[in-house]
Amino acid sequence: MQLSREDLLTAYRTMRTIRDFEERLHIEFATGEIPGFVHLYSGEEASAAGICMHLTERDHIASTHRGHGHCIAKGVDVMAMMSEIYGRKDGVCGGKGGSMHIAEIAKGMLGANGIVGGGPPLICGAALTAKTLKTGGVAIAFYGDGASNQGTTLESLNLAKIWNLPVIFVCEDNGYAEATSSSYSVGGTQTKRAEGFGIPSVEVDGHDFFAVYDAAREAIQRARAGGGPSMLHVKTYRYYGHFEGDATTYREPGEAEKVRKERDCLVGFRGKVTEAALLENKDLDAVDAEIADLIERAVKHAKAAPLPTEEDLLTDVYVSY
Amino acid sequence: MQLSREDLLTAYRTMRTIRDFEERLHIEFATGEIPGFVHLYSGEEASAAGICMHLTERDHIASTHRGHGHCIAKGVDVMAMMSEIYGRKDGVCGGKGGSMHIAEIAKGMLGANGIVGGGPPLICGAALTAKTLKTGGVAIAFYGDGASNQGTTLESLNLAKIWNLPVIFVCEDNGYAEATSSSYSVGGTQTKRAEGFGIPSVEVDGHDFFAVYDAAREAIQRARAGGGPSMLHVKTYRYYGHFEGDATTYREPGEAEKVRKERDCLVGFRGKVTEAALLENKDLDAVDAEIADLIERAVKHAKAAPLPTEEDLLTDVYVSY
Amino acid sequence: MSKKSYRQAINEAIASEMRRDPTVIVMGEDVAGGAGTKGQQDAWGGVLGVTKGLITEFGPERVLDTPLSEAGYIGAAAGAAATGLRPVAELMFIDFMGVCFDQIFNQAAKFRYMFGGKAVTPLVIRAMYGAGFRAASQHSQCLYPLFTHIPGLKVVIPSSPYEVKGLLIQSIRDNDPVIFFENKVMYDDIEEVPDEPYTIPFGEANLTREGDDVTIVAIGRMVKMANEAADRLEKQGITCNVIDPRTTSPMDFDTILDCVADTGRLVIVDEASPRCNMATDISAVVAQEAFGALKAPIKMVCPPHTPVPFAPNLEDLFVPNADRIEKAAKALMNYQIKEPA
Amino acid sequence: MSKKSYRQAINEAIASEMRRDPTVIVMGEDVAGGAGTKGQQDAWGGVLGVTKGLITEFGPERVLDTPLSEAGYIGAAAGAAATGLRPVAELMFIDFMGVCFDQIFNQAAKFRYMFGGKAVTPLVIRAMYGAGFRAASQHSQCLYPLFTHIPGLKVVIPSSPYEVKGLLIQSIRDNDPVIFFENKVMYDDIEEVPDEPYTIPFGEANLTREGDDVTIVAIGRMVKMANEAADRLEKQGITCNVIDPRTTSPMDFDTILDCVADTGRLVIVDEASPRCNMATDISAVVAQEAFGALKAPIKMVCPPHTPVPFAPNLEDLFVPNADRIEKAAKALMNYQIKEPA
Ligand SMILES: Cc1ncc(C[n+]2csc(CCOP(=O)(O)OP(=O)(O)O)c2C)c(N)n1
Ligand SMILES: Cc1ncc(C[n+]2csc(CCOP(=O)(O)OP(=O)(O)O)c2C)c(N)n1
Ligand SMILES: [Mg+2]
Ligand SMILES: [Mg+2]
Repeated sequence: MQLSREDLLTAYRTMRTIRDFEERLHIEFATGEIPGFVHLYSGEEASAAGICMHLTERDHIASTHRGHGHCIAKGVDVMAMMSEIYGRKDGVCGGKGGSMHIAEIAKGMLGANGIVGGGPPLICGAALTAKTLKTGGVAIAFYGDGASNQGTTLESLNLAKIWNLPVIFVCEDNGYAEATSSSYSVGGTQTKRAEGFGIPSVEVDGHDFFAVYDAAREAIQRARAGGGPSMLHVKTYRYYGHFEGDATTYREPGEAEKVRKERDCLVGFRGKVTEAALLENKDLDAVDAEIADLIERAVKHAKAAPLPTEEDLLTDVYVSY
Repeated sequence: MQLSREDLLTAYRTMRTIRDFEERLHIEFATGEIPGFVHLYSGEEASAAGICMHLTERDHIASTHRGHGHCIAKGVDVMAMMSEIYGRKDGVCGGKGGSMHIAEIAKGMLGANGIVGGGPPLICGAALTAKTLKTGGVAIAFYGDGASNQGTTLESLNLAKIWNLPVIFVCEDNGYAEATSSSYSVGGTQTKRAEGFGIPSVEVDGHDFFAVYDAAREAIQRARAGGGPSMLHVKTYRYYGHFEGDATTYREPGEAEKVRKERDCLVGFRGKVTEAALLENKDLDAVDAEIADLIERAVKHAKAAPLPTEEDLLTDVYVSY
Repeated sequence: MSKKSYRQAINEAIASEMRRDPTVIVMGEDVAGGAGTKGQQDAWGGVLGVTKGLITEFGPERVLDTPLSEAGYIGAAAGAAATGLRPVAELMFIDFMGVCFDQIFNQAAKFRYMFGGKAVTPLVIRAMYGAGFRAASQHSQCLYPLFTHIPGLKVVIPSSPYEVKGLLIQSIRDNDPVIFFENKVMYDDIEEVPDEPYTIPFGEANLTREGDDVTIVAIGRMVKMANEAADRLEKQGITCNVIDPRTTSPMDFDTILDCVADTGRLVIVDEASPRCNMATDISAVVAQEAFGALKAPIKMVCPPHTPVPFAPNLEDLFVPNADRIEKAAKALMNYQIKEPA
Repeated sequence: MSKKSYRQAINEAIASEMRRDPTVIVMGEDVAGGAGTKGQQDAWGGVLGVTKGLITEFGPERVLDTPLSEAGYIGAAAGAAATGLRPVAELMFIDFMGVCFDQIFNQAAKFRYMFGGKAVTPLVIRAMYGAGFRAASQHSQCLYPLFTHIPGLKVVIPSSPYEVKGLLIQSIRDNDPVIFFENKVMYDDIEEVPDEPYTIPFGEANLTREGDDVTIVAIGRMVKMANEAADRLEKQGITCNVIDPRTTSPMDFDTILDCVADTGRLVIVDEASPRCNMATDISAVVAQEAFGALKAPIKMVCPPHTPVPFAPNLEDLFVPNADRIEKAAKALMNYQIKEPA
């Protein structure tokens, strides 16, 4: 833990923002006002936060259908995200993308993705840009345990290796792909797969911000120094269903509640930093209040914001046509 | 070596047939009479022969663009193959497939394939049929070092593992994918990749019929006994270019000649079996003569055989339409 | 006979064929759900519950949850079909075809031709298609024109619960690879559906209503929209044929040409992107084969050439509707042939 | 200005853009060749030698040989394009699109729309298409209708050495994803091609010849066939417009409609499979927009609905040719409008 007080507050703020954003969406979705598919990241916050803490705007990330957390950690505006999820014109994608396609390339966020395994090839491209133009940037592919079985993901491991690209593959293994256990769908292990392609890999406790942060630092430093790709197998858990509306009957009763109680990343973080006297409870409480207010404003704003107009249907297909 | 005299002659006959078939095509192609792309298997014979010796018609193989050797080893009629390569109506595919699509499903030969990596998913399907219908059959996916980087191949390793399918993945690594060295294109190693998916694997000298034969026996026995997939990394070499017409300037001068001289599978086989007094040179010479005659007849026949007729253009698209 | 949903009709079709033929198997992502978990097995029955209960009746050897590897398992379904099984593979959303298209169009579709007529590949791929679910650009496409383009594939697009049962049973019994399109906003549609198995043959269009003035051809869910428009037009004294082709490959052009010979006016309604879609396909055949019968231009009612937008109001503007069909038909009624200069 | 092959014209186009703009890179399987070997580097320059010499001039950092992983590297090209490079990625044969289509049609094509206009993806994918090479079913397809169907993609099909250079330079400078179709049997075609760089704008058809009787629209290599047919027809007193649309997305429908307004007769020649192809696409727009001008049915000259056969005599029967075009045009000249009953 060589993090400054400011860093620690930033880390906590990121995780808290993600958590509150998702918990609120969980409630709002139930009212029927939010259109489409929504996949919540609650429970996995330490992964996005611990990794993106090392990044700046010259670095790129590619995300998944479960993308809100990565977006927030990479600095996409929370108000504009919320508007997007409500399909509003002032959403970060003008209301045309929605939850599954939130993106902001200028911030280095190459998009959530409705196609599982869609991100890893794209992130190899971002890494190639960084390498070719010598920007010093790195590129992070977030993907799930399910996505680890997609050919696109596996090809990307090899591509990044043989081109020696500054990519970090972050397998966020929350134990499930939809209603299927990773114990069923994943032959072998994530770390051995990476090693099969000659890529150094490590398993990380995804409930522990500091574990993720440390593992990411090493991998990102290696990538920035020209040492090529790495892979982190982040063991984590999603508190809610695959998407909102999923009854999660494939879980043991009480399973999610148990993880939430015993291994929550926010609780764990608070415990560690207050015990070590790095921060006080009141510092963290202040962040909580700040974020509660932000999310409240974001939802209010999004609900009241205007929809896109009829002309918007036809714009943004091409730069020119 | 627990092979009977008969078995040894069969093994030699298979390798000799493949060799002569390919060497003759090399000559015939140069005359311009053979249409399309032709990829020769000369040099790799021990792989197809050593593996297919263990198979019967209930077992399936999926092959590649470099498929003649696998076809012959799996028992497809040599006359009908030659006719196919000349585009004749009495070709094994009626002249509609050609070299890249030779197939005979009734013989368990699911096709050469113009799409690199096309075969492994298909062979998982053949294995699933065997498992579901309890035929006792196994299924072999032949694929190259280049194909080992295709997502389809990698997904198939996982699929076969988690469904516990009777598949043997045979990576025929001849050192090149077109003009690209496998040392450039393959991150990690083939055996470690398989292990990454939890699949037992072994590296085998593909110039040595007996090494291939023994490794295949073990893997096939395991598969037949319900032990799931295995992978063999067969190190081999192609004597000719990627396709006929390739000047192979990406090789060191003399490279192919050296392998042919020092590690040829037919020469090696002859040496071993005669030294061990299992067969005499004259037994093998008799096979040579027999095959020389067969290939001569096949080419003569193919050249004289009629082309498909105009109506053939429109048939065989659907069973019914 | 009783009222059944589109969803239930599909489920019954698969179940009855699995009972009849032990070589029929089902596979896909979470077609059962719960594999390897400590919770409920058959937890999902597919993402929208369509295959629920099958694993309970037929067991995990015939109802296979797959890893998230469409190229792998769709290819495996093709290989299984060519070697003795009759797989019904689910590709969840047709939008995912981009990761496994090769196994469909270069492998399964071409086996028979490439192998000189020696292959038989009784493969069914079920997939959801269409807009209206607020599922945005990567989960709302139609894409059936891409499959219709490919020789060797059959393409089925059922427009109601009755249709979906008969066409799916036919698909499973068929000996060629079939791509079966289910409209995701129609799963709760309800109509009378026989309990017993029945088949609807491929390549025979359904003339869902007859009229004298305009022929409307509509695809999938658009059949409902077309009939709604025809209702309205009838009140204005304009009567329509409404044709549901049922299958776009094979396509029953004869019925369309016959109807156009009678009405001389044709509107085609297609929810797919407008370039090289079914509307252009049908229009072109009519313009070639029934030109002499045409009294007016052929009108196409399609979405714009854009991805499917997320915002609900934009998505509603995107999808063709009864208004636009009505307007197109009326425009044809008002068309005056000008003498060429 | 000097005589150059289609192959050389492509090579020059890429080289000149690489000189002009350091963000232009090339990638693909063996676009150089020899990677990791002990022999010659730049051993291939692509499977038919089109990119030969580029690595020598621009080095391995800008000319990247790829592993056999199309989804991986085409996706990487899309990601690189969205982050500041201008990749020219080679997909060898367009037939291989089935393993990487997702990265093209769901990713690159939709970035801009899904991301609310904030993405710019200057990606070029070059690929060989077409029959006539005796390369059989999986190496001979056209498939451009599939790409034309997808909003967000541009589709370019150059018909000669002059065209290919100007259109490729335009493609590389263009800010949208472009699928660039090269006809594999045209690489040795030769004509006058300027040495200096020049561009040909998208969406402007080339009226390769003018006439009064019949308008022929032809795609890619079919432009040559159409002009051959027009030569023959001219000797018989029938004069033709022959239109090369150059790009099918955007498509210059205006030029086609103008020509049809003049001639009243239209033949469309398309080498792609006949269902939902460019012939149907063009026909449908004309039947909708220029119906009043038509004096006869719209004729489509296309291959049959079959995979491409291997046997040379069958393949020659498969591909449209000047004979069939000539016959179609004459049929239109002889067409008599019958009074509708
Ligand atoms: C190519 C593709 N196949 C299937 C789906 C449907 N789908 C969406 S999310 C998902 C499960 C993903 O699991 P995982 O990668 O573990 O991510 P998680 O949802 O657990 O975050 C599936 C199957 C899809 N969107 N894209
Ligand atoms: C999907 C796909 N990509 C590219 C090609 C072109 N191609 C044909 S063979 C080949 C190299 C294959 O290398 P490998 O798998 O090692 O087999 P080998 O030729 O050495 O037997 C390539 C790139 C193809 N046919 N299919
Ligand atoms: Mg997961
Ligand atoms: Mg090889």
